[in-house]
Amino acid sequence: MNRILPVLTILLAIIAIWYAASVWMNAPWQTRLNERADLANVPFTEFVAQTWAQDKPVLPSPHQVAGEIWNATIALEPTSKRSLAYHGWITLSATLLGFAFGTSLGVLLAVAIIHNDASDRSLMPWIIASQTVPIVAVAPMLVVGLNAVGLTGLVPKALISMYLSFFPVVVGMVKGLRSPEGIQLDLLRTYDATPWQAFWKLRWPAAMPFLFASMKVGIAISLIGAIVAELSNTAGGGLGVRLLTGSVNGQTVQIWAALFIAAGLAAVLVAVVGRAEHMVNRRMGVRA
Amino acid sequence: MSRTLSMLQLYLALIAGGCGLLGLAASLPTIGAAPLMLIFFAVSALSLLRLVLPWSFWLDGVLAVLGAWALIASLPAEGLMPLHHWLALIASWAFAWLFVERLAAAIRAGKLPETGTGLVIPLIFGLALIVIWEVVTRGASVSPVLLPAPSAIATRFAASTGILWADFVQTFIKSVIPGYVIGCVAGLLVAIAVDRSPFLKAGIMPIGNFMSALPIIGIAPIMVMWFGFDWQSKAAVVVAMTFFPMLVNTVAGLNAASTIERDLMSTYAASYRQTLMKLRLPAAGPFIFNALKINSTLALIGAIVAEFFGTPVVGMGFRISTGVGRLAIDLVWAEIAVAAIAGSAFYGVIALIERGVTFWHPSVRGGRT
Amino acid sequence: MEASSLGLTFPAGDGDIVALSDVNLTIDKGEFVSFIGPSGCGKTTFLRAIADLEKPTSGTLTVNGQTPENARKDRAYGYVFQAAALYPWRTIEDNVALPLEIMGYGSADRAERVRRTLALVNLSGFEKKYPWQLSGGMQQRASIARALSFDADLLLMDEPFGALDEIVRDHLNSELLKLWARTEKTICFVTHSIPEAVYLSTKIVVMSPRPGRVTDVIVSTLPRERPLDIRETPEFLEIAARVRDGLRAGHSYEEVV
Amino acid sequence: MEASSLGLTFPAGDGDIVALSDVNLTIDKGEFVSFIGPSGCGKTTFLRAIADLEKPTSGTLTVNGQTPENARKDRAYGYVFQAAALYPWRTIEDNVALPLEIMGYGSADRAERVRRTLALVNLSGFEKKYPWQLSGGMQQRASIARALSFDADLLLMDEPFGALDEIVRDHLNSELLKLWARTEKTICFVTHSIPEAVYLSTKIVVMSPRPGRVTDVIVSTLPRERPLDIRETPEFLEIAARVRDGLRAGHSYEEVV
Amino acid sequence: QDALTLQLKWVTQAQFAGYLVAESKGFYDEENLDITILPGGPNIAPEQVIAGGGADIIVAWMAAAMSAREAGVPLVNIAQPFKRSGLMMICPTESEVTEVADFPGKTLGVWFFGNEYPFFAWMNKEGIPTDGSEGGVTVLQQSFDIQPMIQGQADCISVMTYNEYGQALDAGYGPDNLTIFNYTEMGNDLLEDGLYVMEDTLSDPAKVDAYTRFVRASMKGWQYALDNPDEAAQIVVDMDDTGAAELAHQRYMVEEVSKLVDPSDPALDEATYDRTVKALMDQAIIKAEPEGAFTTAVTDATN
Ligand SMILES: Nc1ncnc2c1ncn2[C@@H]1O[C@H](COP(=O)(O)OP(=O)(O)OP(=O)(O)O)[C@@H](O)[C@H]1O
Ligand SMILES: Nc1ncnc2c1ncn2[C@@H]1O[C@H](COP(=O)(O)OP(=O)(O)OP(=O)(O)O)[C@@H](O)[C@H]1O
Ligand SMILES: [Mg+2]
Ligand SMILES: [Mg+2]
Repeated sequence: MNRILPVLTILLAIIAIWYAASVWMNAPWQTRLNERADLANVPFTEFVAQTWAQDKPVLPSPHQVAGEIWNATIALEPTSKRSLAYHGWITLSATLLGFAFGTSLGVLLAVAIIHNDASDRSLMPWIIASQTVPIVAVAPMLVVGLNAVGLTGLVPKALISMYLSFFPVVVGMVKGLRSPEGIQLDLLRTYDATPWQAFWKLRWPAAMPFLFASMKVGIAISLIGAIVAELSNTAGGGLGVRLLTGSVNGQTVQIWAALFIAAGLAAVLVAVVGRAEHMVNRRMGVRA
Repeated sequence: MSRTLSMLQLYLALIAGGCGLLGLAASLPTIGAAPLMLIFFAVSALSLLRLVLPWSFWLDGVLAVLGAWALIASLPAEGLMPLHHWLALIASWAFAWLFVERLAAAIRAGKLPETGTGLVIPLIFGLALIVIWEVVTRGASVSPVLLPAPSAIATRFAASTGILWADFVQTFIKSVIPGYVIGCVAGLLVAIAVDRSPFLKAGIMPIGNFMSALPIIGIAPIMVMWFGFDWQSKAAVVVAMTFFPMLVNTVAGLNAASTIERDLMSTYAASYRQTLMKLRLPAAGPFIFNALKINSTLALIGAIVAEFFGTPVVGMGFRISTGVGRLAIDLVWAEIAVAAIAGSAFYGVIALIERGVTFWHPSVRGGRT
Repeated sequence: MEASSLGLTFPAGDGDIVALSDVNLTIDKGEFVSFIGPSGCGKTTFLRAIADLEKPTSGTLTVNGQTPENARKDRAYGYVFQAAALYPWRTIEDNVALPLEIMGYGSADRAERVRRTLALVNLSGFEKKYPWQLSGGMQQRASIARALSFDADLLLMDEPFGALDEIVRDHLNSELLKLWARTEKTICFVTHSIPEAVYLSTKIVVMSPRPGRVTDVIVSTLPRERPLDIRETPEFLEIAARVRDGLRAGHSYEEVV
Repeated sequence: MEASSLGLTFPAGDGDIVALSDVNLTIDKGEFVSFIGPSGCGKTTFLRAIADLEKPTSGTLTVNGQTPENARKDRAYGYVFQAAALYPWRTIEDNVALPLEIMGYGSADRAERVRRTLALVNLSGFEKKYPWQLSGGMQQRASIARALSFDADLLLMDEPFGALDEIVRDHLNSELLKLWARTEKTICFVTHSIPEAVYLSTKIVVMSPRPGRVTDVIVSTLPRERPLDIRETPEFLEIAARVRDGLRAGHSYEEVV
Repeated sequence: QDALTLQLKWVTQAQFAGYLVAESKGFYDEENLDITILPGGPNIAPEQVIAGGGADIIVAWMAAAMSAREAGVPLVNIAQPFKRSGLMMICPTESEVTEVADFPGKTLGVWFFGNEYPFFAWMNKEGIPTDGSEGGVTVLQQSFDIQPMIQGQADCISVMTYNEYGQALDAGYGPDNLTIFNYTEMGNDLLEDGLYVMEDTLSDPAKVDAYTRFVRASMKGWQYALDNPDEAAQIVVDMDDTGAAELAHQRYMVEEVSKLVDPSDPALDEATYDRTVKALMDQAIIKAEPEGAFTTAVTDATN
C-alpha cells in the first residue's frame, strides 16, 4: 500500500504536466487553424478542448493516447491487423527468440572468456566495440544480407535483437562467473574437483544473481532490438512498423500508443524475469 | 610429442598443419599460379614437425601473417577464389589462434611482460577478423552493395575524410557530447534529489525503470518534431537515453554504502551533506561509472537513430541512411567505422577515468575491468 | 550512563527477536565496563542502543544525563565497530582524520592528532597506505585510532581486539589502560575473552541470550594500576572463575551438549 | 610430512614478499601440531603449501611420502579455512555433502556421513538452514564438519575456532581431542591462542615473520589424555610460558614499541 | 506456377494499387503467377534487396535505379506504369516564396534515400547552389510527412501529389495559401515508379515470359483500380499488414495516382527516358550514359 501511493502521486503529477504541455505545444497550430477557419475569440476552455482533440497533434493528450490504446487493443479482435495486440505479439515473438539467442550467446562467450586466457584477452575489447557499431545503421543491410542467404521473417529480427542483448549478459556473466572468492575455489581444489564440477557446483550458482540482473537489462534491450529490426523489415508488421508508419503518416497518436504498448511490454517482460529470479532465489535459499 | 601444448593448442596445430598439407596437394595441378600461396602451404605442412621438434610460437605468428599476405596477394581480380585457397584461410586462422593461445599462456606464465603484449592479442583478433572479411567478400565475390571489402571501405575512408569529419562534428561533438553531459548530470542530480525523499524515490523509481525500458526509437521522431531538425533534437534524444540509466544506477549506488559505514557517520552526528560528500557519493562511484560507460555507447546510437528521422544534410546518421539509399555502402561502412572508433575511444576514456577515480574498488584493484 | 528496564525487540518475519529484555545497568563516569556473553546475546545491540543507532522499544536509557540522541548530536562518544569499517577510498591517515573533518577541526590540529593517535596504535609509517593494503589486525587498529582521534568522553568498543594476536593484544590492552587512566574516559568494551575482560575492567557485565539480559555484574576488586603479570595473581583468577561460571550458567550451549 | 629448507616468495610490485624461508619440519603420522605466530608470519601460507594451494619456490616438501600435488589428487587431507567459505546457496547439509558429491560417494553413505559429522559438531537440527541463518560460530563449525565428512588422514585447520566464544571453544577443543584420539588422524592446527595450542598439541611450532621462519619447535610433555582442567597444572603453564617467550622473541612488534 | 517476389518502394499504400489489386483479384493467378509483395519503408532500399536476391522485380525511381546500376547492380527497366511525376514542392504563403528566384536563403525540405535526385537536378538546372554556399538554399533531410511545414522548420517541403499533399489539404492548406512547384509542370520530372529486374535474368526466355505475364496482370490491376477506386482503396487497406492505412486517405491516393498512371501502356517512353538520363548526367548523379538500361521486350510482348 505504501508503495502505491507515491507512484500514484507521481503519475498524477506527470499526467497533469502532460495535459498542460499538450495545450502549450498544440496551441500555435490550433491558433493557425482557428484563424484559417475565421474563428475569432474562441473561449479558453473550448480552445483547450480543441488542443486536446487535434487529429495530428504535436503532443497528443493522455486521453487520446489511452483511447487509441483501447481502440487498438480491447476494442478489436486480437487477430485484426489493426490491433496493437497483434503487432505486439509479432514483436514479442521476435523479442523472445532474440533474447533466447542473446542469452545463450552471452553465456557461451562468458564461459569461453572465463576458461580461456586467449579469448579473455582478445574478445572483451571487441565485444565492447561491437556495441558502438550503430545497429540501426547495420540492420537494413543485415536484413538484406540474411535475405540473400535465405533467412527471412522472424530470424533476422531475432538476430538483431540478439546483437543488442548478448552484451549485458556477457558482461554480467563474466563478472558472475568470476565472483567466487579465491577461498571458495581453493576449497574445490583441495577436493581435486574437475573444472566441470567447479563450474556447476560453484561458478554457475555464484553467477545466478548476475545472470538475472543482466537478463533484466537484456530482455528490455531485446525488445528495442526487435523494434529496430522492424524498422528495416516492414513485412509482417510489428510494433516497430507501427511506429514507423505512424511517423511516416504523421500520426502522432498512433506513435504514442505503440510506444506505450512497447514500454508496457518491456515492463511485463522485465517483471517476468524478476519473477523467475524470485523463484530461483527461493530454491537457492537467498534471504528474502 | 611436445608437452608444452594444451589439448586445444594441439588440435589447432593439427588443423593448421593438415590444411597446409591438403592445400599443398591441391595446388600441385596448378603449380606456379600462386607462388606465395604455395610457399605458405609448404611451410604450414612443415609446421607439423612441431610434433617432434620444438616450434616457437613466434613462428606461428609469422605463419599467420604469411598466410594472410599470401591469401590477399593471390585473390583473383574477379570471380571466385580457387577452392583450395579456402584451406589457406582456415590454416592461417588456426595459426593466428594458436599464436594467440600460446602468447597468452606465455604472458600468464610470466615469460613475457603484461603491458604491450597484452594489447597485441586483441589487435591480432581484430586483424584476423578483417583479413577473413576481406578474403571472404572478395574471394566469394560478394556484391559490394551487400558487403564491401575492408580495402574498399578503407579507400573510401581515405577519400572522404572531409565528409566524415563534418559528420563526426555534427553528430559527435554537437549532439552526443552535450546530450551526454546534460543527461548524465541531470540523472545524477535527480538521483540525489530523489534520494532525500523516500516518497519521491518510491514514486519515481518504478517509473524510471519503466522509462528506461522504453524503446528510444519511438522517441526519436517525437523529439525531431519538438526540437527541430538540427542537433538540438539529437541531443534531446541522447539526454532521454542517458538520463534513466544514470538515475537508476546512481540511486542504487547511493544505497551501496554499508550499514556500518553509515552508522559510523551517524556516531559523528554528521550532517546530510557531509554524509553525502564523504561517504555516499564516493561509495556510489563504481555505480556512477557503470552508468557513464553504458551511456557512452547508448549516446552515440541514440544520436545516429535520431538522425534517421530528419536532419540538415550532414551527420553520421544522415550519411548512413542516405548512403544505403544511394547504395554507397562503402561510405556507410566508413561511417560505421568512425562510429565504432569514436564509441570505443569514448568508452576507453571513461574506463580510464574510472580506473583513476575508483582505484579503491576491488574490481579495479583486481586488475582488468 | 543509566539504563532501566531497557528492552529492544527486532521485528522479524517469523516472530519478533527479543535482543534485549529488562536490562538495568548504571555506569558511572570514568568506569571501564566490559560486556561478555555468548554470541548473539545482545552485546552489540546494547552498545548500539547507547550510541543511538538502535531505538529501545521499552524502558529508558540516558547517556550523560541526556537522551542517547542528544548525546550523539553532542558527539559525546567514539565508537569502534566489530568490523573495521574503514573507507576504502581514503588513506589510513584520511580515515583517521574523517571524524575531525566532520567535526570541523582545523587542519594543523587535525594533522597533529592523526599523527599522535596513529603512533599510539603503532601504525606510524602507514599513513599513506589504503585499507586494503593492511592486514586485518592493522585495519582494526586504524579504526581504534579513528575513534580516539577526537576527545570523546565515552568510548564504545565492540570487540576491538578480536582480530589481533595475543602479543599485540597484550600491548594494546595495556595501552588502553594507560589511556583510560590518563584521560578518565568512560569505556564500554565488548569482548569474548575472559582474561581480557578481567584485566581491563572495573566492572564486568555478563550477559546471556534469548532474550538478551544481564545475568551478573561483577565489580572488580583489582587495583587501578595493573601490570600485565597481575593476570597470574589468585585474585585475578578468582574473578575470572566467577565470570566463567556466570557465563556458563547463561550459556544455552551446555544444555544442548 | 616433511619439509626441508622450504621457501616461498610472493612476487609483488615493490620487491618480493618472502612468506616462508628455510623452513625445516617433520611431522609424523598421528601427531597433533599447532602453529602459532604473529599475524602475517606465514602460517596460512605454510598450510596452503602443504595443501598444494601454493607452490614452494625453493626446498622440498613431501606429504605422505608423495608430492603435495599427488597428495591433493589422492584427497589425502581435509582443509578448514580461516573463513568458513560455505556456499550461500546450499543448505548446511548440502554444504557438508559437497566434498562427498565431488568425490562420488553414494547417496545413502552421504546422508549417513553428513548426519554423523553434523552431530559431532553439535549442529543437528540445523541441516536445512542456509549459512546466513547461522551465527558466525555455527558457520565455522559447519565448515569443520565439511572437512571431517570424508575420511582424510590429514586435517589442516586454519584458526578454526577464531570466531567462537570461550565456552564453545572449550567444548570443541575437547571434541577435537577425542576425535583425534579415536581416529589417529594427523592434524595441523593454526591458532592465535597459546592455551589452546598447548592444550591440544603434541608439538607446537612457533613462527616469526619477515621472513616467515620457524623459531622454535616445542614437543609437549603433557599426556595424551587431557581433561579441561589440565590447563591449570604447572606443567601446562610452564609450556605455555615457553611458547609465550618464543613468540615474544620472534615478535617484531616488541622492537618497534 | 512461376513464383516472383515484388519489392515495393514504400509502405503498402495506393501508390501500388495496381499490384495489390491484381494480387487480391487473382489476376496474377490467372496468368499462372505466384506473386509475393513485400512492402518497403524508409530504411529499405529496393535496389539493395534485389541485389541480395531478396526480390525478382522492384518498383523504383529511375534516378535511383540508374545510380544503382552504376554502383554495380545491373538493373533494367522492363515497364514504366507511371508516366508522370507526382513530386511537388510546396511553400506556404508565410514563407514568402512565390517563384524560384525567392529560393536563395530559404530552407527546403527534401527526401533522401534515393528520392533526392529530382530536387538536385532541378536546383542544378536553376543554378542554385545546395552545398550551403552564398546565395544558395539550405537543405533539410525531411521526414515523410508535412510536420516540417506545420512546425515552420522548413520554408518549403517536398510532397507527393497523391500522399503528403493530401495531408496538407486535410490540415487546411490549399492552392490559395500555398505556392506549388510541380516537377512535371516545370518539365523537371524524372521518371518515377517503374519496374526493374536484374539484367542477367533477361537472357532467360522463361523469365522474360514470367515478367511479361506479370506486367500484363499488373496493368489489368491498375485498370481495375482506376475503374473502381473505392474497391481499390478498400483492397489496399485490407492488404496492409501494419493496419496503419486509412481508407479515406487511400481513396484520395487512388484518385491522384490515376492521374499519373497509364494502364493501357506500360511501355517506357524513350523521350522521357532520354531527358531523365540527361538530367542525371548533368547533375553528375551518374557519370556515363547507361547502356541497355531498359528493354522493351517485356512491354512489346504484353500486347
Ligand atoms: N538488525 C537486526 N535485525 C534482526 N535481528 C537482529 C538484528 N541485529 C541483531 N539481531 C539479533 O539480536 C540478537 C543480539 O545480537 P547482537 O549483535 O547484539 O549479538 P552480540 O552479543 O553482539 O553477538 P556477537 O558476539 O556474535 O557479536 C541476535 O539474536 C541477533 O540475531
Ligand atoms: N597471495 C599473496 N600475495 C602476496 N603476498 C601474500 C599473499 N598471501 C600472503 N602474503 C603475504 O605473506 C605473508 C604471510 O601471510 P600468511 O597469510 O601466511 O600469514 P598468517 O601467518 O596466516 O597470518 P594471520 O595470522 O593473519 O592469518 C604476509 O606478509 C602476507 O602479506
Ligand atoms: Mg556483536
Ligand atoms: Mg592466516
